[in-house]
Amino acid sequence: MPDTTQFGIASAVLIGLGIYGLIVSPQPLRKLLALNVIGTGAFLLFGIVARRGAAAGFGADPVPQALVITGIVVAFAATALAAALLLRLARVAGTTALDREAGAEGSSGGADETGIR
Amino acid sequence: MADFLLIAALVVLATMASGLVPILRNHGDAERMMAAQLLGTGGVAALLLGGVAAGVDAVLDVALILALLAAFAAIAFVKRGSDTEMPDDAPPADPGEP
Amino acid sequence: MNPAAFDLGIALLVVAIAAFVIFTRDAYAAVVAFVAYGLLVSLRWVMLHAVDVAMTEAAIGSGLTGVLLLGTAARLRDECADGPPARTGTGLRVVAGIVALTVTGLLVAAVVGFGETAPTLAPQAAAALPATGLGNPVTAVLIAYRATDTLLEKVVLVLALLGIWSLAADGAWGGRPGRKQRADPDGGLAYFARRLVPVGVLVGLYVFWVGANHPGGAFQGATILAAMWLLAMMAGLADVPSIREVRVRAVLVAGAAVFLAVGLALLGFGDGFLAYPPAFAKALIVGIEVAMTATVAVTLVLLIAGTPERKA
Amino acid sequence: MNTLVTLASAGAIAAGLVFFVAGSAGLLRFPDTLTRLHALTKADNVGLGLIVLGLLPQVDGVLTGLKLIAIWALVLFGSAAVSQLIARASYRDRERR
Repeated sequence: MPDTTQFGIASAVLIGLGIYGLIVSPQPLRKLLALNVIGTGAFLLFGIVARRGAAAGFGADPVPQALVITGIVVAFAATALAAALLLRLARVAGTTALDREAGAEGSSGGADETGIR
Repeated sequence: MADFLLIAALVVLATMASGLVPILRNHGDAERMMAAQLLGTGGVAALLLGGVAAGVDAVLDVALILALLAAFAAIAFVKRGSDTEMPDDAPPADPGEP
Repeated sequence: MNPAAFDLGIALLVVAIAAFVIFTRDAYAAVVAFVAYGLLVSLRWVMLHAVDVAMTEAAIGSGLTGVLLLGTAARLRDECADGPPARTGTGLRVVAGIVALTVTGLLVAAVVGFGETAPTLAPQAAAALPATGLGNPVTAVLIAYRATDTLLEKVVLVLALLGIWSLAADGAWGGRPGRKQRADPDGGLAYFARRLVPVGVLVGLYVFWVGANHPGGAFQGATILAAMWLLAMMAGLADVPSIREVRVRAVLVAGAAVFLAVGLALLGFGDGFLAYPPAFAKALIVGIEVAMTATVAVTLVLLIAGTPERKA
Repeated sequence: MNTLVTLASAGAIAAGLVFFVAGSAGLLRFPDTLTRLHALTKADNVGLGLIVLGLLPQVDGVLTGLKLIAIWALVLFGSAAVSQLIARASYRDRERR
């Protein structure tokens, strides 16, 4: 059985970074990126389980691999849906700042320009 | 020989990483577009070296996909970063835009 | 120098770029870095001997997700006047840091504490492989052993697309998604697209076809086909189809429909839902995969194209 | 494998690495977008070509070798087109300022 501890620790760190970004970052687009970082970290953990299960002449257990392939495609679909929601929000509200007051505070000229549109 | 190939792959990765630093730090869209270019070429090289060293033949197909998709991503970078796309009935872009 | 040192090098690079994606102030730079991140992650999948996943990650995780988010970032920059984001309070940062560290710590403990023997389904997958007529165990899992997952995933893709379409303004329903692409038909981009698209389509079909016996398959092939269609659109050689077009809608449901039809036929006349009889297994699987490739390719293109915005 | 072939192969790969390093050095040191673009697209593609050349004797089968060359050709064609488009975009950027 190959040693995959290093892979596992790196994946755990990726998930941690993603969680931090998901909570802290003020822009929804950045939260979406953070969510994708968490996703790849979780997929890599599956990959480690697959690699540990190498047997019968296969370099890795095919079942987790297939699950990850399905997962990557579904994660992409979810990201696309979130991106479309974000663009719609921007069109309707003129801003994507989640905290309206904080958003207005951050940009003095922002409110005027939104009014024109 | 496999050792040599892996070291070579690491060197390519290191040059890729050091090339990425100025691209990400410099502002300006043309600058950013180079990232896809750098990563495409460097990624293909690292993949080929690492794959041949590990004896994984199918890695060539991964490199093939990467070469195609890097070109595709680079085109998308160029399109998004410049004014070649506009809403159907929008006025031309404001020349005073910074 | 051994492979472990190489793996460690990539691991450090992946973590460093992920940190940049999370911590940089500039949203556009974060998206660019995310493309780089996806590429390195796909390198990592090669080192984990999961070449099928490496292909999917290179094509979808890095390529298509990058293009999608890049487009979103560019349009947000154009369309809304958000100033520089407000700084998050220190309290929230501390709490987020504690949560992130706790999760990471627990995961590290779990990984380090893995037992001596690993659970594996590889021997079972290998034993059943001859009955499917396939040589690639991952494709066998996707289309035969756990076919229901893949069938339901097709449904999820269509649902996500319906969600995106339903965001259309009243006047734009039934129209074409996204903005119109303008490009000089005699320019460099159009020339490039005319030369590259045929090559790319060939590569896509090749990746799909070798998927039966070697790494590759329907998802990877379909992603390449989708990328080539998007390239033709960006070069102004093709336009996004109207969402009202019947042919497009037929292809969108073809994957799930063929899958379901085969499953129900086998339930009625065979051994059970999607229990392929060994004599026809390969033919049925290839038939399902062809329909699936078409569906996935068209769905991916429309997912990126986005909400309908203009008249057909 | 023949020792001479191995040496030639290693030599080609090492030469390829030199071009990659030179390309990145150019990216770090050159003053403006166009010169940096020139360093990146030219040097890296020669580097990849040399690496492919070095790897050719180490893969089995003529078809695999041809695939290696096809990958290089694809990257080369992509870079040629993309670098032209990037250069034009940067030129337009500068005129607008």
